[in-house]
Amino acid sequence: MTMKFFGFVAVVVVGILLLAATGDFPEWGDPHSPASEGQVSSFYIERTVNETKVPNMVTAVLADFRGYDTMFETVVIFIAGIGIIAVLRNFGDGAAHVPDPPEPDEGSDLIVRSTCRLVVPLIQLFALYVVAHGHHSPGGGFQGGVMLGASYILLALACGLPAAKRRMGERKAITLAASGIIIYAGWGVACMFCGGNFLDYASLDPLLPGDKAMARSHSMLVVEIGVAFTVTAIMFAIYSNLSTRGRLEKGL
Amino acid sequence: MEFLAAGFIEDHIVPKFNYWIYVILMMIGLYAMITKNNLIKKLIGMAVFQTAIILFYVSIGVKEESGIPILSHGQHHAIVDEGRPSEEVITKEKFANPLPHVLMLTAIVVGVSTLGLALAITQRIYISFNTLEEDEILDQLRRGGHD
Amino acid sequence: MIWQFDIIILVFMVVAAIIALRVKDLLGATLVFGIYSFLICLLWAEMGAVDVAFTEAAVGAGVSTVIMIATVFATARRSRD
Amino acid sequence: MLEESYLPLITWMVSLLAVPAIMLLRKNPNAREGATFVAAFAKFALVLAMLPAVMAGGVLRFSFGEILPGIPLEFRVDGLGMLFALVASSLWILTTLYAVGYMRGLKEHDQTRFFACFAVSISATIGVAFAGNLFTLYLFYEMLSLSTYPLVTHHGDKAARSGGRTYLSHLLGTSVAFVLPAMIYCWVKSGGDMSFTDGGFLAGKIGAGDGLIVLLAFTLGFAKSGLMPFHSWLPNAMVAPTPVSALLHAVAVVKVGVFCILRVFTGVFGIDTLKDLDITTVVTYIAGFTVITSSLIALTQDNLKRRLAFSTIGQLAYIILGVSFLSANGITGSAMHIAMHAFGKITLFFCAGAIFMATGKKYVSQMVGIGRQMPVTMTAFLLGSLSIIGLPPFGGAWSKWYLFLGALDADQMFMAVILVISSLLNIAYLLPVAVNALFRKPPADSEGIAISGIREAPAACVIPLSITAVAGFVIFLFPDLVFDLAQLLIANG
Amino acid sequence: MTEHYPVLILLVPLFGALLATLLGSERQVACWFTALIALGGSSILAIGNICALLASAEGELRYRMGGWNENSGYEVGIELRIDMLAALVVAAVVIVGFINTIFAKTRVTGEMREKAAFFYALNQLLIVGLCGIVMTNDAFNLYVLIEITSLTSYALIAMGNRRAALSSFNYIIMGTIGASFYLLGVGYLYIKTGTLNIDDIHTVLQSGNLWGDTSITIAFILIMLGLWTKMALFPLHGWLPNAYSYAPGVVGSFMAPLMTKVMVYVMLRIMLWLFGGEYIYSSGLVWGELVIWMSIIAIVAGSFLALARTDIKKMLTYLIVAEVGYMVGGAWLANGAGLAGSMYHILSDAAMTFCLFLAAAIVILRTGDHRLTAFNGLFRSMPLTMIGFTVGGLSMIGLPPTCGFFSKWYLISGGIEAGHWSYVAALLFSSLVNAVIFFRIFERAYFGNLKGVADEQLPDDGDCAPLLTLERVPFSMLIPLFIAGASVLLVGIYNNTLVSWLKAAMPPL
Repeated sequence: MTMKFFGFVAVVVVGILLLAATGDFPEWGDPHSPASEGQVSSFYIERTVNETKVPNMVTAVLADFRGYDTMFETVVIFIAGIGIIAVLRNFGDGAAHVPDPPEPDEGSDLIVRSTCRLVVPLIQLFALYVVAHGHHSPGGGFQGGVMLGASYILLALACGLPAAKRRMGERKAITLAASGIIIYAGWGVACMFCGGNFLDYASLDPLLPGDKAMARSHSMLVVEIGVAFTVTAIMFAIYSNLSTRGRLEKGL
Repeated sequence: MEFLAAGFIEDHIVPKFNYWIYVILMMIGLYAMITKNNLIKKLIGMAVFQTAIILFYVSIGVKEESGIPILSHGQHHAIVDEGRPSEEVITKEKFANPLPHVLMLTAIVVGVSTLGLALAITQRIYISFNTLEEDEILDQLRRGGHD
Repeated sequence: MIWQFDIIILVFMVVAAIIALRVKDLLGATLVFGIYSFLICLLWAEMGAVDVAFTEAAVGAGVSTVIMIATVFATARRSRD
Repeated sequence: MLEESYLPLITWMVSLLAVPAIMLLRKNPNAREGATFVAAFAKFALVLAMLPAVMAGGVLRFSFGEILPGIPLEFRVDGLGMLFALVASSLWILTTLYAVGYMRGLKEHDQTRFFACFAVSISATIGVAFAGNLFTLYLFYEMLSLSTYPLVTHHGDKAARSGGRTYLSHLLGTSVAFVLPAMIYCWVKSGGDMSFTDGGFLAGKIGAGDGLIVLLAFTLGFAKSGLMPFHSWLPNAMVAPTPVSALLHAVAVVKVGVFCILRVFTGVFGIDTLKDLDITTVVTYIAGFTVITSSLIALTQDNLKRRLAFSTIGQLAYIILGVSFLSANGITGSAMHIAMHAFGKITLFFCAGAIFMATGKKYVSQMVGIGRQMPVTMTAFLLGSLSIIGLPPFGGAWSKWYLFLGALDADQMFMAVILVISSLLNIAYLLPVAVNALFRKPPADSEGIAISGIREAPAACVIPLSITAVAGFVIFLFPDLVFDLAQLLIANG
Repeated sequence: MTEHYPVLILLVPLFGALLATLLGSERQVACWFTALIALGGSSILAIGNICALLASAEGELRYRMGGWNENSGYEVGIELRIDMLAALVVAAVVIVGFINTIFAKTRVTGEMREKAAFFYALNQLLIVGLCGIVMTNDAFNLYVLIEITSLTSYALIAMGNRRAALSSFNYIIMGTIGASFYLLGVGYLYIKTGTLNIDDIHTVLQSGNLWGDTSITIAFILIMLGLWTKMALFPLHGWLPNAYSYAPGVVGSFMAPLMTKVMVYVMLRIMLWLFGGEYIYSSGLVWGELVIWMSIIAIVAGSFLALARTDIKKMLTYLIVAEVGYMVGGAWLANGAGLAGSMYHILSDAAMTFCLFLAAAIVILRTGDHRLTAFNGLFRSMPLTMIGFTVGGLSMIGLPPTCGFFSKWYLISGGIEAGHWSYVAALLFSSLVNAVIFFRIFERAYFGNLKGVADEQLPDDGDCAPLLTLERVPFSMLIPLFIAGASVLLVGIYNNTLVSWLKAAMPPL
């Protein structure tokens, strides 16, 4: 009870503090607030397309201007994945390495299974489109990767975890996740070899078709693919561990 | 009357409404994190807490009469292919500020990673204590005689 | 941005958050939290943050709800608060 | 006058180098003690080697380089330091000889550890004697506290532990709580220079108010000097083996305490500054109080070593008293008393240990008539007592005389009276021991004392104590060396 | 090549971590070797980085990610900024990580068999995150990296026993609150200034003279609250002791020295470079006092709580709480000596905490007892380990020539200059309490009977007790301990050089 009371007091105090701050914020949606007027945001809006030839500013800023952030963001996901395995995974005397029995659980009933067999490929196709088309439309590595992962999760829900694991085993998942980051960071290192700074895609100009801006555009696609790899694998790994208390045997 | 009400709302409520709501949501989440006894509830509170901050950031990026921060095909074509200088094609009032969006993409991902890890640890706790209520766990530990 | 939508969705969000935290059944709470995520997703779209909305839809409403449900199934479903 | 030299470093290092040798030779006691002796003699020889230069008024300097901004870790050998180093290194030889006899006689355990810590502590003492600035002084002061802890608690029984606890808690506690902040305050005030210069590095940089606080912090903080109220570690440390008590209470530890205070008076503040600020009266009164009180307590003690301990407290208070007069004679007296008291008191402790070894007796009341069994020892005890009391023809007379003059110069009549009274008290608590032992029959019921026949302690113990006893007499005849070194201090300070 | 050092320091362990996961736990030794090579390499790079910095004229290195914008006045990309302070802290981080990896070899096989690969990966990723935090010059990037370190530490701690899982959960709650407050504060700054680069925020705040705004003040409060939660300043320290003491031994031994110190570094960075001394210390007059009092309370409370503990690691963790108080107080004293003191204390405290935790880990491992009774008679049975522990302990007490003495020296002189006698008194008090704590232990170790060995069974003359036969500790554990102990002394002896470098890095107050 006292805990509740102190919690309430603390919350009220902080709340008043924050509400006090809202007083001198610029109005919501004010186009002339420093954040919107600021050189940085105007630079992004006006110059992005010249610098990178990418119409979707968010993708450009995400994958190029703040690509360093995004790399670590991918690392965060990776950490979450291997962290969950490290914490929860329970290798019952090496049971992880023995091949799973053919059909320990057959998942749900026939209709669901066949429907999902029908749907999953479409989802994956659309996910790939999202990854590839992130330059011109909403989407990109994360969204696409999550959708790819979700397709495997759907498979696991409908046809049972083993069915999904046959397509995306644990080992494979970890490898995929790691290779995703390797693609991302490796691409950045490649830029260093071509004489630029880390992640300076423009310096890859000689290797890629088109001018510097196009080099940036292409590189963004590469790193988005890397992100997609990691996200796909980790999302499924997270689900498969959490749904089985880390035993990876019988799912939901 | 409605017009008056509408006008009143538009003039006095709207400009700060998002900021108020984000504070409220944040406090809801914080209160849950501090005082809830069930671990899953704590985590839901945590998620609410984080989305509140995301709401704040996205609200920064909004501009009246602005669209999504993606060039239309025409604009893109005009600049890239016809090589017209971007300043005359793009009026920056027409585009929402992309930076907060980018930041929030990162924040969302961080949030889900934290949530996943926390859920895994919750399951660890459940496996060893067979309950999710904090007080019961502490009771078990006291009886277990840990200091 | 249309401020009417904005206000309505925000109010709903607050309501959803409170419900999610008050429901005793954890599965119910998780589902309400899913609804909350969808509301946010709508809100982002309404504010012109399409990428954020997309991500929220996939990550927040999709994956995090699923893993929460998975956890609830793997652990206890009832909660005392 | 300031000349760079490696001699101070080597002198300091000698006994440290002895430590690994002692460790390695732990299987072979003779070789081990041999190493100790070699180190002891080498150290004494090196100190003597430096003597002429210092007597000529020079200062030998060695610097390890700057440790803190503006503060090098450096040795400076001047008159006061040389005086102290002479006393310490010469007495170390005798103490080692005595210790060998004592430890073997009683078949003590862990002798290797004992001699190793012994060597470290003597090297720390030399470090204090040669310290060129306040930081170096503090460094070796702490080093000494730590290295003597294993010696004090050598027996490892309950009493030893509690004694050791009191020892460390007093010495470390006071030094951290008082000396450290005072030292840093000086550093801040003096703008980063802390080397003991003539006339003190704080001269003209500090006011009366904070000056008084800093002075008190130093005087009480260097609790090794046994000044009340932080004296209680000294009697409690008596649980140590007697050679340790001898070294602690006659030579190393307590003398380091008073030496530090002398340094503070002369090197940190400078006598003239103190005169201008006129803040030493408090110290004078604390010291005077300590002199009287400790003597009175000593009267009541039946355990010989405890009685000697309280006598030590009183004698140290003399030294602080003398310097607090701020008069040339007073300071000379203090400096000389360091040496004189050292010889006298070490004799007494050696005797106490010898008695304990020969008869196993600790209490004064048991020692009636013991002189017939151990005439040499008790004679030495008598001489030592006379020297401590300050009766001619013994060294103590000189220093007490100068202290008395110092009190008169500072026209502190009251303190002069106190000096006289306390000398009388010294007579009261020291002389009876020797007299009863020598000139009275042992009571019939006293077991353990041979009525007839002589059973002295082993020669290794008797020789050193006779030497020190005679030395007390010799110094009376030839006090020039001590006197001149003390005069150097006046000349510079 | 030299200009790439900063980013390489990060990338080498990053790839090392990925390689470790790819190798998998079956090839444990290979994983260990990978971690060793990676962290060793980045240690060398970090030292090279210091040299490069000493060579450079303007005393700081900047590295722009993606090569954006060398010309115009504002940063659109993310840049790294390394001054001497940052370079030193980075070096400390990677070197501690490297040494701890040597230490970990034998323990990992014992504590986490199938998960070795993940341990080594997370271990290196934590180092990556810490280095990134120290070097980045972008407020939001700082948040991402803080989250990286937090996530890795949650996972690493939860790898321990069941208590560990629970304390890790509490850590998640507190850590998320802290990080989110920081993120919110950055948001406030962004809404007022429109940029995220730390230096640019500072210039905008100055040019626009935004100091007065409530939102800036509240942003400052929020950021400080967040960081204090992460660094466990006293009232917000609840999560730390359990988390660090129940974590697996190898984890605690390098998380305890690094995490809180790096957070203190971040606080200094925000205070001096983002807001700037003129703001902190002018408007801070009122609540600068407040913070110093908070730190005093932290020091006193931490010392007392440590005194009350019978569990070795718990005691050490509460000592960390007190040490955090030292640094926060020193940072708010508003004078050069205090700042230098708290900067220097970051390094020295890292050294001595590392030394103590390594020794404690060895003792607990060998005696199988996690209470202070474990130390009984260890000077006889494990002299080498006890030498290491003694050095660390003396440094905690603050005896020369260990580094603890010198950091106390600078902090106290700062307190004296600022006239904060209460702070000085708190420092002295805590060193007295530490003296009690550690000499209690030394006494046990010096006199106490060995577990199960009565006095008479011991060789009567300890001289003949062969020194090393009793000490059955693998060298892969003793060597790290000795390196740590040596570093305690070296950091102390070279304090003059270090402090002069740090003073050079300090912005004018």
